[in-house]
Amino acid sequence: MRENVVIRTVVRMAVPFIQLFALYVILHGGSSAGGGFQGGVIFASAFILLGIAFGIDEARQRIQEKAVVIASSLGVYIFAGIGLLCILFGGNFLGYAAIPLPFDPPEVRGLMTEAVEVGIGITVMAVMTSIFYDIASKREEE
Amino acid sequence: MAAVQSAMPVCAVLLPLSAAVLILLSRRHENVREGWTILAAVANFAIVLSILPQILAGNRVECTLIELLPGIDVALRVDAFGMIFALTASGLWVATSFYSIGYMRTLREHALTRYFFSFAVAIAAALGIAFSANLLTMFVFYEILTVSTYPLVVHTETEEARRAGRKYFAYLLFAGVSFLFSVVLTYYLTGTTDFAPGGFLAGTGPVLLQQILFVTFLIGFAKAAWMPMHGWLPSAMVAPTPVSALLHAVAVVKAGVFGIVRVVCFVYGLELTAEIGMSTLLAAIAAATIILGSLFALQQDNLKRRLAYSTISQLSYILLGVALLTPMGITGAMIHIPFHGFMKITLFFCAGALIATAGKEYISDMKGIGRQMPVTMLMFAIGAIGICGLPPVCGLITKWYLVLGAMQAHQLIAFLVIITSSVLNIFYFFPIIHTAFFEEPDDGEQGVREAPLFMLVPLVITGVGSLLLFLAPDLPFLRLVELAVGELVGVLP
Amino acid sequence: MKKWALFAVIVVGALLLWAEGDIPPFGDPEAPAYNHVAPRYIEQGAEETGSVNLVTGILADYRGFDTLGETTVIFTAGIAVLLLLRRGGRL
Amino acid sequence: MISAHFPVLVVVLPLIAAFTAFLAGWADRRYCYPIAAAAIAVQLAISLDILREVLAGGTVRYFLGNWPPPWGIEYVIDRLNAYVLVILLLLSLLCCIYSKRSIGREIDPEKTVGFYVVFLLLVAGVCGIAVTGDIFNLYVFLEISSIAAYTLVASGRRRKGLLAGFNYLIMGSVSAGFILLGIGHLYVATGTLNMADLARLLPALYDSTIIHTAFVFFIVGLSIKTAIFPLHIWLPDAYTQAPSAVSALISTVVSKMGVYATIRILFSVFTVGFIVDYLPIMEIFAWVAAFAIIAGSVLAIAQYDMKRMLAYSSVSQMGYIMLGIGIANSIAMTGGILHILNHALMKGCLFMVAGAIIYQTGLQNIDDFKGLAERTPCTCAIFFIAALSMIGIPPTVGFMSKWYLALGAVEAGQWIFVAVILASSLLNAVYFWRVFEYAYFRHADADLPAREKRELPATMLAPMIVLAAGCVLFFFFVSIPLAIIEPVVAALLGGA
Amino acid sequence: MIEEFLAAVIMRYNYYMAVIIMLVGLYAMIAKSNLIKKIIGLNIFQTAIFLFYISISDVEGGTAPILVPGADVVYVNPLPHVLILTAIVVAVSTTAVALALVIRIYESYGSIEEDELLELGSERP
Repeated sequence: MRENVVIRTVVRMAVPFIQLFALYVILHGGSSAGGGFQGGVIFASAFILLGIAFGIDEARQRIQEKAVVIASSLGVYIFAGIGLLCILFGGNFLGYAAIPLPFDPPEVRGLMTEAVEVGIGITVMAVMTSIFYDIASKREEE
Repeated sequence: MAAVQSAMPVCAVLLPLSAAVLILLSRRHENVREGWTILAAVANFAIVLSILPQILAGNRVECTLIELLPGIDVALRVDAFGMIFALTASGLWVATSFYSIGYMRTLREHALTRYFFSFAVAIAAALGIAFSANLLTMFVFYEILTVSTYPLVVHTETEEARRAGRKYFAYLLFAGVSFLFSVVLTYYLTGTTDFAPGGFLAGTGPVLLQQILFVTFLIGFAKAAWMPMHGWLPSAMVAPTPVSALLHAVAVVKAGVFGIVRVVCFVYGLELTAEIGMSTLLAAIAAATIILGSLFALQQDNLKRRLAYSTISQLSYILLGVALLTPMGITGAMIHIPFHGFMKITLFFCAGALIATAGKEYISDMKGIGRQMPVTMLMFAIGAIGICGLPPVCGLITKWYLVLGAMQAHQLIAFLVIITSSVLNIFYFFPIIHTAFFEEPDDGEQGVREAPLFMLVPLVITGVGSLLLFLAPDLPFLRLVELAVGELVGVLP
Repeated sequence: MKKWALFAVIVVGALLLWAEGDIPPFGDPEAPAYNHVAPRYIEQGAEETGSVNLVTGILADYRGFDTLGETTVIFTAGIAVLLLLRRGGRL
Repeated sequence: MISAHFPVLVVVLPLIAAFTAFLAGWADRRYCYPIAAAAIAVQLAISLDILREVLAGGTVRYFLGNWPPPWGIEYVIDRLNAYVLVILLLLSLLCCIYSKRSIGREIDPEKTVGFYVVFLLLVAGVCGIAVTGDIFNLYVFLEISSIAAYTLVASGRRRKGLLAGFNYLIMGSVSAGFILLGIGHLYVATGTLNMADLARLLPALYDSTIIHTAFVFFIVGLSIKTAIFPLHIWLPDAYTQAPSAVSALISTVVSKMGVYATIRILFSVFTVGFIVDYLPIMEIFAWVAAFAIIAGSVLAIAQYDMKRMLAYSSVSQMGYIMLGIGIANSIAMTGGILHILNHALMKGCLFMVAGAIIYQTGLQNIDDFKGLAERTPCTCAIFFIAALSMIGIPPTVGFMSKWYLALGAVEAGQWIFVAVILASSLLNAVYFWRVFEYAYFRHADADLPAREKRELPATMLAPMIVLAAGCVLFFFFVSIPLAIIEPVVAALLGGA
Repeated sequence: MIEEFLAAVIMRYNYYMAVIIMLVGLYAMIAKSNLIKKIIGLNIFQTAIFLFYISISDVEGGTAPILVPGADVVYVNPLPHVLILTAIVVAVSTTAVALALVIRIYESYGSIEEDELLELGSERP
């Protein structure tokens, strides 16, 4: 791809806003339209946009494998970890109310819902990015 | 009649099995391996003998292993009838073990570990059949017998052997399926499969179903080689001769006949068999097989094949005896199991000796062989005379009882069949003796000597045994038969 | 293949068209789907789960385990693509 | 008490192990195998405890998130679940152990990590299906295991595996779509997703076409997953082209899970009242199954590739299970459900044997098996036992299935089914005996160069021996599974 | 009679639309030889199922199930939304795996037409 300054500049400017919006969507899942899946995909779209603008192979090199591995595991860890935490505090799996926080049960539940959404968001973001780059990057013939 | 609990029947079945394992483990040392075979054979015979006094005293020896299904145990029970078969099989196994070693070593056969392994398993299965207390246990051992004898049939690994093996397996597996169906149906009708003298099937299910069941049972016992389910037996003669001798003249085919007798006497009961008209069917099949088997035997030039058809014919004596449904007939049938075993194994041993030492398989090649191998051919003559039913060999006793039975039942046709068949037997056996002793050998056929002692001694023993059984038939077989028939007759009308 | 496809489509189509006749009309407030489990979600959902967005509330709380499964599906897909496509590297 | 949470832990544990294996594998790919094996072993222990508890105290229920059904998701473990769960995990563990060395030749080394992660996810998926009491939850876990299965099938080095995986994926997705539609229709009609709740609500709606449609969608969808005869087309390629450990895994674990789901949907959601009394569905089912038994066996006879032959044999064996369920009297169903265990033992063992032969000699075509028994005596002996079991010759478990199915068919007066069951064992004998004859009673062609022969590693041999021993032992101790199965059957049929 | 029938159809037009789209997808999935087109068919099929689910949730005059405090409004059924969110994720995942497979197939066979692939067989050229 020929370098196109306009595109690259616009992308560079847009990416932080997309990421911010993604965070908003993730974190506001409980109180308005949104949630971890939606936010995670939006977040991934920022990386995908970077890839399209700067060349996929180049962008791929920048996204470290380590980060993808850790992020995708981290998200599900958060989710499952919260579930197990509930067991630890005497509830059933994912019975958020059991977690002893100084709030009313519904508030605890709401809070935990947000936490879970963050976990979902991280995994979705990492996996979507990873899938996109795996599929899109040109690989040498076998 | 008391039932004695004892582990001995289980030992009798497990001993050959453990011998099989030991054979497998010592596959690298042939003397050790064959030592196990002989040891197991002798020990096994001893175990069976140790049960004998109990049986002769009129008791039953029982042993229940585990409950397999509701109402069905894997259970062993030794009664007089089972004892007859077990005694025959385990006794002749001793002779055959020695003979096998001589025969296989003379011919330098391969894969002997597999051979002795399968042989031991087959004997275990035969004993299991003899001691089975119910149909399911019998079926289990039946299938084991089928599977374990297959490697013996295909032993030579030639294309012919494989074809024979396929035929063998196809027949017997089909029969096994039919047997299984019969067991299932019996269980469905009665909720049990335990053998009982006088049967337990009476009064259950419509007559048509019982008739169908009888036919599927008969097909299930294709091991009895009744026509037209006999096709596997002549082909199976490609097996090494000891296999033909013990398995296809004693263990396998007798297991089939044994099964039919068991079913007629201990599942249906004589009364029911007569009532649903199945004794006529059985008698017809048996009569046809006796005559046709003899006629087929006449046409064979291959000695083993002639013996095979002779076996087919002789087995149906037993079926005919049972079909007569009279005490004498059944006595003749049961006594024929050991007697025919002794005589036919002698004949096969002789045929094997001819193959192993003289390399002769065809009767037309055997001119004058009796002068070179006098002992072998003498024993052959004894066996042949016995099969024909002439004195002084034990075959006469069978014929005697069968004829008496036929008269008891007022069955002139059965009587005629037995007489005709005896004549046919003479026709197909005496030419062999004539060829062997009285024809001049072809040129350049000198230097054939007697078989090695490993083969000669067993065949002399079985041959002389056939003579002795004529002189003292109640030691112990006739006594056992009397017990068994007494058990059955006690419930006869 | 085309014939088979057409056959399958016709069978499935006929089945569905036949079935949809009994489905409650579009937007029917009397439909069972709206009246058995859903009312509790709508009436008490916000109170019980602390999420004003009922979808999120159900997603992450009432049926949170489905969502864990769902996340796992995504994760599985990620690993699957990685397993199938990536060559070299440490994974 | 932690044991109260076992129902959920049995599913969550492999999930967490999968994530952990992924992380650990990034550090060193040798960590993956022990993590996977340990996780599945612990799961097996947990499932045994669950089984014990279910046998002692009846059905175990677990409310996820403390939400009572039908609002939340509920786990319901009765004897059937526990029984299936133990079988699934046992086979998974054995396949996992077996895979340690067997995948070495079939999968690129750098793919080991992904392989074990996906393996664990598959196990998590099937466990989820086995314990859940919520149909949508069942769908989600079905998808986890399916996606994992597609991937594993395509993970080998053979390029045909890719196509097999793709076709499996397309068929699997259609099936999942149908199941999803079935769930949707049930939801439209009742407004609930909980199985017990559905079973309670459905009888009033039997006349509704929605229910009928939902039923058809479920049956077709599950039949594709289970590979019931005319819908089996994805199966032979998938089983043949997958790496051996995966063949063993999906032929036992994944297919059993499909069978379980079918039983669950038929008997616990629609219940006997619908499938036997209201519509004569089960009769049709039985006929289809009978056809599958024969067709699968006949097709198996026509194969020359060992794994392909086993694959068609699976089609036929699934028919056994379905026939038992289709005849729908207690004896036949006992046979069908018993065959879930038996088939898992036999077919797992046979696929492992096929893999071991490939590992040792590189041979896969039955024509090349001449004289194989001399080169691989152990493998062939194990094959012999498992094959006898498939034919149904005692003393092996295959006989027990045949016995119960035949007895059940006799009791139902369905003589044709009796004939089918008995005939199929003859057909089985034809194709297994061919292998046996080649391996034992033919000599290798003399002009072939002596191929390299490898020793079979203990990690491959041990699972095979365990399964073969199981084939024999469960003949004698068939009362153990029967003690579990008989109440299951009574409960499933009790709704009538 | 016809009017009733038409009314019945029109009252459920959403479901019939979903069915039609579903059939399009199903047909493409089975009949098309190109693997990518099969995947597209799969997606159409799945989307139709989503449509089916989403229309279950609708209630006359209903609004999105995000509570508006104090207002007296009818909310649509949130449960199908949740379910379909899951189903969408599953569909995306399936598509990703399918695409990955197609890429690998193209690499090793050089084609993505099913009939050609079947001819090419298993051995690498």
